[in-house]
Amino acid sequence: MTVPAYQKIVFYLLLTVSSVLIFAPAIIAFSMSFMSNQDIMTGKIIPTSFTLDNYVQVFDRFPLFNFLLNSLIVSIVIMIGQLVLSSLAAYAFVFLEFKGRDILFFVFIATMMVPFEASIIPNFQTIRDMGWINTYTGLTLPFFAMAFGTFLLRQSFKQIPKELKEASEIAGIGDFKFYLTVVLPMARTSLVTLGVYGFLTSWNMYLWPLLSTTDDTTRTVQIGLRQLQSQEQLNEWGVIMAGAIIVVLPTLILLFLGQKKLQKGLAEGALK
Amino acid sequence: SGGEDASNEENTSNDSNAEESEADDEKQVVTFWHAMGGAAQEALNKIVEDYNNSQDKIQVNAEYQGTYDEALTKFHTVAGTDSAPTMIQVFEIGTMSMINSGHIEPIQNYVDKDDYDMSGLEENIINYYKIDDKFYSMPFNSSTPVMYYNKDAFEAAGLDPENPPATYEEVEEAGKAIAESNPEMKGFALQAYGWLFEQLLANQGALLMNNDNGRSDTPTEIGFTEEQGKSIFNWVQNMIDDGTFANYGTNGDNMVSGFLAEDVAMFMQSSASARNVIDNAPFEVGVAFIPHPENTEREGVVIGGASLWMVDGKNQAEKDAAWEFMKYLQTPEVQAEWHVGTGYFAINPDAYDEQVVQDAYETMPQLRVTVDQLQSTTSSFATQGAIMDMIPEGRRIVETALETVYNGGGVEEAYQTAVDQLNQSIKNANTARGE
Amino acid sequence: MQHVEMIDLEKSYDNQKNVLNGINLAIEEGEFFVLVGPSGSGKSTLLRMIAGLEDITGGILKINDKVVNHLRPKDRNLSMVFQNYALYPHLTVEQNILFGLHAKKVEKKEQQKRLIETAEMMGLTELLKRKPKQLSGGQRQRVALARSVVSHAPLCLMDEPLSNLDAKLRAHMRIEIRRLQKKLGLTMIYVTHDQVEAMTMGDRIMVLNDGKIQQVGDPITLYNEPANLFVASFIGSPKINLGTAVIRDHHLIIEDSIHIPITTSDIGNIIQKDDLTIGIRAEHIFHGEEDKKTHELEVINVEHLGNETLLTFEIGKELWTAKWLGQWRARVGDKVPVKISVEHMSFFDSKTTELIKPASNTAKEQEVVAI
Amino acid sequence: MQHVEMIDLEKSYDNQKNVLNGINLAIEEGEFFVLVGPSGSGKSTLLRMIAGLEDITGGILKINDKVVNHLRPKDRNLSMVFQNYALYPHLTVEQNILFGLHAKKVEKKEQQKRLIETAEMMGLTELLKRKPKQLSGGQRQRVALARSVVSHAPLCLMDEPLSNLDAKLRAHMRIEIRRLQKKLGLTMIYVTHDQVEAMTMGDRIMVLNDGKIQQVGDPITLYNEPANLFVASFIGSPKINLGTAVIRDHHLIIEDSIHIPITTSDIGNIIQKDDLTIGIRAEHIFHGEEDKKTHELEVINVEHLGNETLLTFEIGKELWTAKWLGQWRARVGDKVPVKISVEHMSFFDSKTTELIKPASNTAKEQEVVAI
Amino acid sequence: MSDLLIEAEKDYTGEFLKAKKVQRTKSFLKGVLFLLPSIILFSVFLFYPLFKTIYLSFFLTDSSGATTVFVGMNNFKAIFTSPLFLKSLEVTFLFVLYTVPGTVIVSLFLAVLANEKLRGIGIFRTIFSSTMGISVAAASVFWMFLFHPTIGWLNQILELFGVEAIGWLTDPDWALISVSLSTIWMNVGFTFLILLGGLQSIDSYLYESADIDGASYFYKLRRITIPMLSPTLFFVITVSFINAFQTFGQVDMLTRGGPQNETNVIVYSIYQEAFMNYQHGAASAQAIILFVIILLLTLVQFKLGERKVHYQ
Ligand SMILES: Nc1ncnc2c1ncn2[C@@H]1O[C@H](COP(=O)(O)OP(=O)(O)OP(=O)(O)O)[C@@H](O)[C@H]1O
Ligand SMILES: Nc1ncnc2c1ncn2[C@@H]1O[C@H](COP(=O)(O)OP(=O)(O)OP(=O)(O)O)[C@@H](O)[C@H]1O
Ligand SMILES: O=P(O)(O)OC[C@H](O)CO
Ligand SMILES: [Mg+2]
Ligand SMILES: [Mg+2]
Repeated sequence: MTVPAYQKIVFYLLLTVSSVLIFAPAIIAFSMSFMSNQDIMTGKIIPTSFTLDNYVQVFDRFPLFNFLLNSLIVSIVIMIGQLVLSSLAAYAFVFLEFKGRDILFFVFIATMMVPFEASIIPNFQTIRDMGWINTYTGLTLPFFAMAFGTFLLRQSFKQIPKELKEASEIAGIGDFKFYLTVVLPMARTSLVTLGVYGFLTSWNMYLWPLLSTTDDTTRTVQIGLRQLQSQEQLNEWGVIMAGAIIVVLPTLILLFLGQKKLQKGLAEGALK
Repeated sequence: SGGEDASNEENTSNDSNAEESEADDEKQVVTFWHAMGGAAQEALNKIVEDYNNSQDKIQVNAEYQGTYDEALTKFHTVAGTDSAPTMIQVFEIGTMSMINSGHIEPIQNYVDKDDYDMSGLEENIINYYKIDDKFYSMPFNSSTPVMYYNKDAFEAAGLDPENPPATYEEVEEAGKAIAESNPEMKGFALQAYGWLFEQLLANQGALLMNNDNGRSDTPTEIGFTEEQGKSIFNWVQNMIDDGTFANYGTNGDNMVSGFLAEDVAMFMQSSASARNVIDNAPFEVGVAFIPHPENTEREGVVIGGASLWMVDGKNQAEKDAAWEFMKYLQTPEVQAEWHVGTGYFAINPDAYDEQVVQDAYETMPQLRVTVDQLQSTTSSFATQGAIMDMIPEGRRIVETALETVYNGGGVEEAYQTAVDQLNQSIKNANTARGE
Repeated sequence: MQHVEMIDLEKSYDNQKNVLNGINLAIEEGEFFVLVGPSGSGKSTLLRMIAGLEDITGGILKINDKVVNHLRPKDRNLSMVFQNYALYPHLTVEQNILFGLHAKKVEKKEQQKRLIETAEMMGLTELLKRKPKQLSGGQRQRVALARSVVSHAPLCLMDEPLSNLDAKLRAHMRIEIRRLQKKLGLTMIYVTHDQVEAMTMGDRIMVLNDGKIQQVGDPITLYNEPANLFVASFIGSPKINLGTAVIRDHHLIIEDSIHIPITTSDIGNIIQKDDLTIGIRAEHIFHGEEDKKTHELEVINVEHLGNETLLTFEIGKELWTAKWLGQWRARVGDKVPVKISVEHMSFFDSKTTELIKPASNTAKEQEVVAI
Repeated sequence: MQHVEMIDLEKSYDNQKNVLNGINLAIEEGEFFVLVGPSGSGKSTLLRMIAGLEDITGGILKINDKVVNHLRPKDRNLSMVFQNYALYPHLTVEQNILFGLHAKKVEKKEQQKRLIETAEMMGLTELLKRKPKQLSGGQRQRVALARSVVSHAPLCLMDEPLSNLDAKLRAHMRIEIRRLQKKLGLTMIYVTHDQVEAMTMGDRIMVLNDGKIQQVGDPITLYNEPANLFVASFIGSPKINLGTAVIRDHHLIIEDSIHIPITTSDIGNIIQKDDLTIGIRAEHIFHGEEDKKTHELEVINVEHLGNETLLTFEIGKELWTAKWLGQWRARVGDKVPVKISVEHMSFFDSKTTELIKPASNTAKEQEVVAI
Repeated sequence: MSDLLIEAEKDYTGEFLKAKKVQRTKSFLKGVLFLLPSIILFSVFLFYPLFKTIYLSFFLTDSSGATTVFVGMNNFKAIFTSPLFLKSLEVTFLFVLYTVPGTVIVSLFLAVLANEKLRGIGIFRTIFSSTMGISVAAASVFWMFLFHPTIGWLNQILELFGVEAIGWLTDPDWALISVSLSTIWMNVGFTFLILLGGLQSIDSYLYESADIDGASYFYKLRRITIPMLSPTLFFVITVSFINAFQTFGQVDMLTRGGPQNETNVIVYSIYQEAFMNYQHGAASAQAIILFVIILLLTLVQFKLGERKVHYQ
């Protein structure tokens, strides 16, 4: 099937304009991270000089590689935890019929509505009492159960034709096996999406890691970015932008690399 | 430039920090929580670093805990548990909250035990932190606001750059002159920042809270009169009417950028910014005392910034080690370095005699003004500063009121709302404490 | 192995009008039981109820004399071919086929043996590595069939399993399924709309209409002695020719246009003279050679099926079809001689639609044939 | 009024082996063109290429003398019934049917008129408010059909549109589709695996196997003169009886077991004496009454289809089927007299599988019939 | 015969009930088993804090968060008469009103664009989803700069066109819009990706069928894409909705609730009460009210939405 040329041009035009608009803030930040403070302060749009100073400074100010590694560990652990727990729960909500299911689902959804900022202090106390301050457990465990993920996977599982479950039931395939061998592979797209989402949101957390750690051993990279900003002094935009770029780069690279896989996953999702 | 210097120093310090923390089992570890971000963090790290290198008994670990607010909240949550640090930096308006927490040990105990002489500190600082004749915390980073102005712009407007305006009225006049000479430039900017309002009150001798700014008894309502309080609002209103006021809301960075971009000729800001502003300005920067209404005497400023608190419940050796470190921070050499590196005062006046400071004054004579303003402050309840646990909330009330005026709301209503809310907030705080 | 019994079974979706009504039925062990009925009559629904996929609204379902109304599908030990295949899109053909065996932890070797056997039988050997999306309609259907066949479950439910196959393959499959069923002694419940399948495969056929059983019986009985007009016209292709008739003065008058003289022996015990409907099969309207012709009818349509020719005539307001073996070169408008005799006619009560008297000749003919 | 032409059309999926190969074909305006072939032979693929849903790998496709290889489906002005129905699951039956008219902004009144008409014709009137999920298989198929019929597009592609309907409904639909096609003068390309549909509906039939055209012609020609063994065995149900044969001493010896004396007139221009395969249709193995019988064969299977009986015999290693009208009471093991004559046999070259000589009798019989 | 049947049935009713009960218990246990890990963690990290919050909302607290005086419903009374809280409510609703439709519409537009099978579409998809990889902290920094009154690009561009500079974050008329704008940008990446996934899983045969019917691009969009996308859309809307109610990061970084509380959404107000004013009681009361509001609205949304949503 082919699309006529004029239509193609319209699409490319729209795509390009949208891309520029979407990508501009990141590009601007990127170019600023190589500008001197003077250039930035005087509102230059095109830098007069190119400097790596900003990056050097960022790397000097905190143990960046350590932070990056911590972020990576925390994000991956949370991601896996969320995938397991959410898919189990979503399965129950879609394929198992039991009394109180709908109510329970609503309770799950309701948990999404508890503002995190409101529960942050009690949670901090819990972590403190368990002795999990400055541990990966403390950083990750509270995020394993995820109503959002359950909800997302529920929507996705609901798209799996009922007949497949029926065919499995007749073949004598138990729920757990069906979950493993049919539901998970068929919902691969959503799992990938949720995984990426979980990874990125964990990567991007800053209030909780700041609170649940007191020293640099398990701290994540977002805290570094926050430290770059002072409260009332003049912002060193170049340094801050360099920090932001460093913080953003791993996730963007992941996204760019994962895009192919993500796309493939998305495309295979269309195979129903 | 200055930034580069700092970064080079920081480079070496950080590396050795990592090495050391691994190889010091016998050393007494002191955990030091702070809220210094940006350049101040660099300077602080360097000092801690030097201290750790200077001796082999104590290892201080400086750990960033977010903003002043966040650090304090976090402390409240871990106070009394093993996770609590040995010492913590808390901003000045957190003083009452710390005392009330019950998890601190007054620094006075150590002063007495050690016979340590606190009298060498700046008078203002002593005034603020000595409560009921007792030091609860060790002053550390102190700042006051000053007025920055663009000397070049002054010149262009036919004003005397060496004789900056001292009163509200003079500021207004100067603003008009500047706006006239350069329609692109506004005269004055006042960041909507409660701290600045407090300082402007103090400068006209007004109290923020009653009961002598809370020094004789817990405050029950605000301490300034309608005339005193409103004078500030009216001043701003006048400049807005003249079209000489620049509104940057609550954002200090925007304001400084505006000043540097020559959008505004004068603004008030913490002395801690001095180095930064001077370094980055493409024109000559002047620093002046903050203004006061013509019909009042200049009373001076209240000390701002933060102090260091000893946390209770740690073993004595650890606390002693922390005390050693606190004392180290008071030494003239350290204070000199701190002063020059950040723009915070040297709380120990002896530091001003240090060579580094002298050198810095040589190149940046403006830095002196900040010290002069502090030292010429008249000692009174007003300049001693208010202590009350709801001041952080009070600041936000005032900020909203200021912004209302900036954005065209009436002074009358904005002021009245603020006063009502302040009084309500004081009442709430007292009820919450069960008083 | 399996004995399936239904007592007063009922089904309604969402409390709407019943889709199935008062189904009473017993299916014997090892029986090949065929379910036919018009589209929407409830065949799939019945199958799904037996499988345990639909709640039973009323009545009792027994398998092996055990009430299973509330037993879960997997505990009923049966296999099923779905009308829409229900293949796992993410699994290859091979994985699809082996899915159930895998779950039941059948030995690896046995799995492979059965896989090869079944794939061979279904002509899927070369497609084992494909995904369902890459298969043609008929290929998909064969995978669905293979999945059921491979399981060797003693009760087998199939919902139109051959509908997407061509005649040749279908003939082959018919034989294979029947052979397998016999060999393993499976009890089979088989939904089809294909007359040939129904007639040749089934030990018994049940005709369903509008959720009610019309008739259950062996294929030939259904054909020769349809219980009512519905069954008569549903079974047999081309459809049986029907006409309202009255008996007057020793004549049978059909649709006011065909008059046939009758004797008492012809009509036997028919007392009723009015409100009759007669049915005569297409193959019983013979070509009236020479003197044997009883009527001459005008051809209004001719269809050639290759080995047979269908001629359509207008009788009153009905269209009748005659089916003659061979290729006849008749043209529309031709008048052709035919032979219509009462012995081939079945009589129905027009009001109740019930059979009054089946055709008497079928039995005769059979006897002539035996050698 | 569409004229579809294909020149050397080819198709492969993902650069694999070609699914269609060198398709050269012209379909006339107003023609009812039927496509048959075994499962997986590429019928759906060809249809989808004509519709513009699959890229054309090679060759040229013309509609109305215009090359349309790259035209989008919506610009080809055609309608299609998909093998898997392709109903919109979120729309009701009514919305499904009207989807296309709506899209084309056909007048509301006209829409309603056509809707009522079509729903009536398809027996969907009572289901108009349902969603596809709530329909039975056959009902869904009818909706798919209705969607195509309602559009009145001049070129109509149907992929096994009646496969899920019962015989009665199917017969009805057959007539309705044919009637509509004639009335509107539609060009129809129709895929089916049903012999009756193919034979009765098509103006011409094309047999496809393994992506290659086997034969194109009118139904009777395909039946009587199949171009090769494939077509011979594909067309006609039951399947044609085949056997290898040699000519020796004025005898035709089939499968080493049946000897038939022959004269030169019988075999006409056949020079080849070896490597022959003969084919004889089931209906041409007659019951050998009295003296007319030529052979006696042992029955190894009997199938009753109601109005006809299928008898299976073993001839060498082949199984032959005879189809006799009526119900014959033969039992397995019986020896029955049959009449097999050379005039009904088609001769093929075993090696090339090509037809050498068609049966000579078919034509004769037709003449006998004409009155 | 029929009498016999009735008897038989009678016999079974009891058995059916028992079997049903056993089965129900079994399936209930199975359901719980699948949900157990989630339930445990939810209990510890969500329900317990929630109950604690409810408890706290009836008290005044000291700065460490310990309860001091029981005040009953006073906290609630106080906040409902407080113009500050009412303002927060208004701001929150406006924020939701700006960002949810904004995000969904922009993302949908991008997703539909990026769903075309064109050469190099992967690059565009990557770019469109890129904002998902940019943390709130980093994104806020980016936008803080763009909004910068003097050196920010937005004002510089305006200047180019001779338009007067806008106080993006300081002008009370603009601040919420600015924060919303940056929020939409931050959310677009993820929403886009989800919607694209939804689009891609629509069976191609539906489009094939519509193509043959001669449906135009927009007709297909309206009659097939959107309805078939409805489960995904429903999901995206619900989640955006809940997220919008809970936005914190960008407010904290960009405006700290100002100017004049114009961007002081409830969550930020809660943070302020707890972290800066040490009024845990008042903060808790606000949290409870926010919770109830979101709960009610989501309930309504589920009631209205799920009915319109089409599941396969
Ligand atoms: N997407 C695909 N990718 C690879 N192979 C395919 C794909 N679709 C079909 N095929 C293969 O192409 C061949 C022709 O398929 P097609 O669907 O045209 O068959 P068909 O003649 O319609 O068969 P049926 O009667 O079973 O529907 C088959 O062998 C099939 O497996
Ligand atoms: N989920 C459902 N909700 C409501 N009605 C339904 C549902 N499924 C089926 N029906 C209706 O129940 C009746 C019987 O459906 P069933 O699928 O059993 O028919 P069938 O005999 O299998 O027909 P076909 O030969 O067309 O497949 C039909 O009228 C159908 O419309
Ligand atoms: O930012 P600082 O350290 O100058 O402190 C200013 C105020 O005093 C803080 O309350
Ligand atoms: Mg069915
Ligand atoms: Mg096909």
